[in-house]
Amino acid sequence: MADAQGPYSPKVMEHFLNPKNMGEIPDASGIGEVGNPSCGDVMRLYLKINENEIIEDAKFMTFGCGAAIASSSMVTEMIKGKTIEEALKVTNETVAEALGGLPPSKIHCSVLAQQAIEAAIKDYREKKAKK
Amino acid sequence: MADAQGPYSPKVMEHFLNPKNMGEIPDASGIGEVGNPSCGDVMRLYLKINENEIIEDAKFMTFGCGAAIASSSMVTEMIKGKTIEEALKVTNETVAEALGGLPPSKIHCSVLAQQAIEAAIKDYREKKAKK
Amino acid sequence: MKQIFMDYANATPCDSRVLEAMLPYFIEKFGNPSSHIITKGNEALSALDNSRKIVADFIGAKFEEIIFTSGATEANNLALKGYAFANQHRGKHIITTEIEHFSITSPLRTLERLFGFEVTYLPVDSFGFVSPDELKKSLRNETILVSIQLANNEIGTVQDLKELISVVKENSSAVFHSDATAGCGFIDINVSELNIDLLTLSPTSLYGPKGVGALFVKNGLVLQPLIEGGFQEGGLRSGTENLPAIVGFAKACELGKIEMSDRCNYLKPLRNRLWEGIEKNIDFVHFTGHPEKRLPNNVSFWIEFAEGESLLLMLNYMGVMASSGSACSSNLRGKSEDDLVASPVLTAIGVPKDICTGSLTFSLGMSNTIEEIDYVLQIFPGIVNRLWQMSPFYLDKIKGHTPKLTKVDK
Amino acid sequence: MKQIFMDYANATPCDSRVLEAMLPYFIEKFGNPSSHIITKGNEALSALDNSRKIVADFIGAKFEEIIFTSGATEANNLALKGYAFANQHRGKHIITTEIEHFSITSPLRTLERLFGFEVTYLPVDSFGFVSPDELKKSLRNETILVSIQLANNEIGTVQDLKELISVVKENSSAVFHSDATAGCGFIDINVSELNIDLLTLSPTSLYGPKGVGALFVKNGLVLQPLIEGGFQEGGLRSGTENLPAIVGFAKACELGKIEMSDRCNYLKPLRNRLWEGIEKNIDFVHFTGHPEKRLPNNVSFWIEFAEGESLLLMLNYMGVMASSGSACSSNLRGKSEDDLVASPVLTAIGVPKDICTGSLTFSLGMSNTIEEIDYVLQIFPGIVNRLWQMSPFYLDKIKGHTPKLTKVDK
Ligand SMILES: Cc1ncc(COP(=O)(O)O)c(C=O)c1O
Ligand SMILES: Cc1ncc(COP(=O)(O)O)c(C=O)c1O
Repeated sequence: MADAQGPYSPKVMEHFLNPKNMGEIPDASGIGEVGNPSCGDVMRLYLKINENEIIEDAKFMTFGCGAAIASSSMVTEMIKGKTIEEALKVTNETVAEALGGLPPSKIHCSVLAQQAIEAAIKDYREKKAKK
Repeated sequence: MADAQGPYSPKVMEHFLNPKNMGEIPDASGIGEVGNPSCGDVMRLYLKINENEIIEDAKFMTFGCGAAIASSSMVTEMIKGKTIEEALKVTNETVAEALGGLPPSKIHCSVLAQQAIEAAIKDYREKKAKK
Repeated sequence: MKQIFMDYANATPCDSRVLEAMLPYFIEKFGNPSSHIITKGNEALSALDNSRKIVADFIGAKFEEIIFTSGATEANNLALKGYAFANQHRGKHIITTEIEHFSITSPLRTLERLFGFEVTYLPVDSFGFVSPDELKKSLRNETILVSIQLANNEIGTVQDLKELISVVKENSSAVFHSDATAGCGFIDINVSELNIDLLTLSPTSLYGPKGVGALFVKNGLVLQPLIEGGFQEGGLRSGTENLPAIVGFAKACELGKIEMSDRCNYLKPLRNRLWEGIEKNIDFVHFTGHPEKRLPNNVSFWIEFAEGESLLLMLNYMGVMASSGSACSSNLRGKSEDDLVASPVLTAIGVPKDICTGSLTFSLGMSNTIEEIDYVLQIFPGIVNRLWQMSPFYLDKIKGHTPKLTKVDK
Repeated sequence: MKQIFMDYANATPCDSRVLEAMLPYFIEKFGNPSSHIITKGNEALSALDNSRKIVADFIGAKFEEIIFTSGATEANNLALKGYAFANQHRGKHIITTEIEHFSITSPLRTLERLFGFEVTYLPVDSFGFVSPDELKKSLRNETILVSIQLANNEIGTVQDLKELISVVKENSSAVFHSDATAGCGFIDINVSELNIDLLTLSPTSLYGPKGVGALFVKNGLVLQPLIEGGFQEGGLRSGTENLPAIVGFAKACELGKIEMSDRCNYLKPLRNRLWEGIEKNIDFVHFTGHPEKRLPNNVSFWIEFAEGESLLLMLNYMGVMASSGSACSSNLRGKSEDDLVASPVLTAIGVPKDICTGSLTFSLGMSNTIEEIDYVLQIFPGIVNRLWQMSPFYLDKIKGHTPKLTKVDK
């Protein structure tokens, strides 16, 4: 059923219209880029991770729909200040929930957010291993 | 297309609401009864024919729809005063035309009228032959 | 002359409250529910959702179980062809009755003629009831669907659906559809109590608008859509939604739910007065349908020696509008005599086939009054008598018989 | 905030004169045309006949060649499935294009999947034109039907139907159907000049009501009805007629006929102003459809590095309503991601498939003004830029590239 606000919850609209942590981190510790081949959405997540494996900063660049942008914004907010172990526990459900729910056809956007964390942390670990 | 008056022309309605020559002729020279098995209409035509084979009087009894009753009324008017040869020239088209037209699905009612004339004249001729 | 409308089974005006609810959706709230990313579309989708909820509540269904269509005819076609096409691998036998509306029997004939289905048309008794025993006997392994109406719009008989459905459920895996078009304004329907699978709803008997209807499709049933395109109505019925009509339908359900018993209580005494008046004053009348288990607004009968269309024309001339199931009064817009089709309902309940019956149905509505009933009772005997006086059958019959007619006009 | 509606391709308000024409048919003139023996029914039939005549005149058809349906989607389904089912003995091959509306392609997919038909989907060039040569080559002995739209609602391109029809007529015995939904408010149609067999009409682009459409069926063609029952519409489409909507449709045709050129003359300069403004002020824009042979109210394009749904949401937030063919903006009511379907039109005209395109369509209507166009031109560059600033693709691309953007909000 439609919300009075449109297809999206007020929270989604808030994050879509005023996304948090949008942009690059030039010296990121890890970068994850994930995409949805069926609709072309791409989410790029930059993480700044300190020596205690705490995520000091997170930023995103996203090409995609309202839900994808809002999920990106939300996920950066959710993982900032967390350890990478904690961050890896953020699931698509918790992202969607934090956004006040997503339409069924847009659940994949929150999945993308979860995958972006995983990819960025994987990248961080690989980079670290190489050092 | 519908007439402003309903499915029937004003002439049909006139003859339906105030049929001419309705009733029996007890000493009819010929009686024709024809019917339409598909819808049950029955038209009974009574003719009073004089020695010059002129139809002096015509009456009808009809069970049927508005078109059947109007056709009955119209046909009695059309054949009164005519010779039987002239009456036999009355066709369903002339009856329908005199009524200002009939809906396509009701053309069979004017056919019934034509058949009733034929049947009544046949009956008259058979009765005469028997005498 | 005063116009007295007693053909509510075939046409109802919109309740003014229904029209009022619809009005904003023509000009102001004209959005397309599918474009609900934008404000106008979202406003439209909210109204659509809200309407669906109200119609679902009306019959105790779930929100997503209501599929809006363009009317009862489409809903019936979707139920029958849609279910048959999608489930033919399970069997190709369908059961219905001899007294269904053409919007049931015509699609079934097409399924038989073009798509290899077999259909059993159950006979009914003289009241129009389907026998649970006959129904049980006709069920086969290949029976996938049973369709039996809730109420008959012509003779008024209301089936005992609950019993018929349990016969089907206990003895087969067939699904049950009912055309509730003629009944849903008068009879409280609860789909879960009935345990029914498919149900056709129409706003007609609820003073709702034309151009809309609904099919209840129980969750989990698979149907092949008839009208495909833009994925509306869960993909079961595409095409931009007729939102003003849907909103009006919902309003009609909302009002109908509240006022149903009041409406029945108003209509029943009127109907009884008409029935009793005709019974008392006119000879050779045969009432049709069950006297108790019938629609509260329906008086139906046939009269010997008088043809239905003629009765209608004369009544109409006197300002009274009713309907008839006679062949002669059917489908006058047809291209030829072959297009005239007598109502099969009368034949099914045993009205002699060989005479073109003088069947009449008076279906009352909330605008009718006692005065109107009395006016009909005053003029009707004269009309009947006038036709009798023209009828060769009557002439033959009454030699020696004094008819009961008490009043004769002119 | 002012609401600026520029999605007239998907929803139009009723013209107030159309609504006015409809109003008497809800309550006062509520009769059923099939009951035309009685006064109320006859009044309804007269209105129905009169409406049919007006709609027939609108496209130069004969009275009896107009079949009213519940909308364009139903008319398209009736044309395709109805003709296919009734004529399959002559062959089971159908030709259409890659840029048809879902109400054409969905029923055709069903004919392929369930009923053994074969369908050729003709490609189009980068403007969206069907090639007469390709059409000719695709005709076979078994081809019974060709369906090609008049105009595309998304990219605005108007086909040269006359040429395409003569290719079909000269080289085959197939009949020709066209979905004129998106064009009939702007393009004068004459079915006998076109020599067309089946044509779908919709009141949408004519400021007519929802819930009604029409199929022109040339005299002599045989169709299997989809919705069967009470023999309405010459047996081709049963169900009590939606008379208020039909009367409104006719009124919309009547007004459309008179005002069509004025409307086009009003809309074209607005459209050009919007087009030119976007062209001048925004980089990475690719206009779609043919620049000349297009609907007078349509501006369509796609923008690199910005996704359609996001564009729509931001525009809507700023009070401007448009539409997009992007997958992400489609069918948001679907049950899962799989229900999101990108418009096949963009792929057909060669828009790269691997990026989720930022397609947008502005479709203008008679309520739009120069001021509204200018407001859109004022806010749109900023919106685009905002999305670009979020896009990783844009980031990668612009290293070293200075975009043409002239204005940026905040
Ligand atoms: C029992 C029944 N079913 C279906 C219908 C068809 O309704 P509609 O013509 O509104 O589609 C009718 C119409 O009178 C009816 O009486
Ligand atoms: C070209 C075209 N054909 C058909 C349709 C279907 O129209 P409706 O949804 O009114 O049935 C549309 C709707 O946008 C269309 O644009």
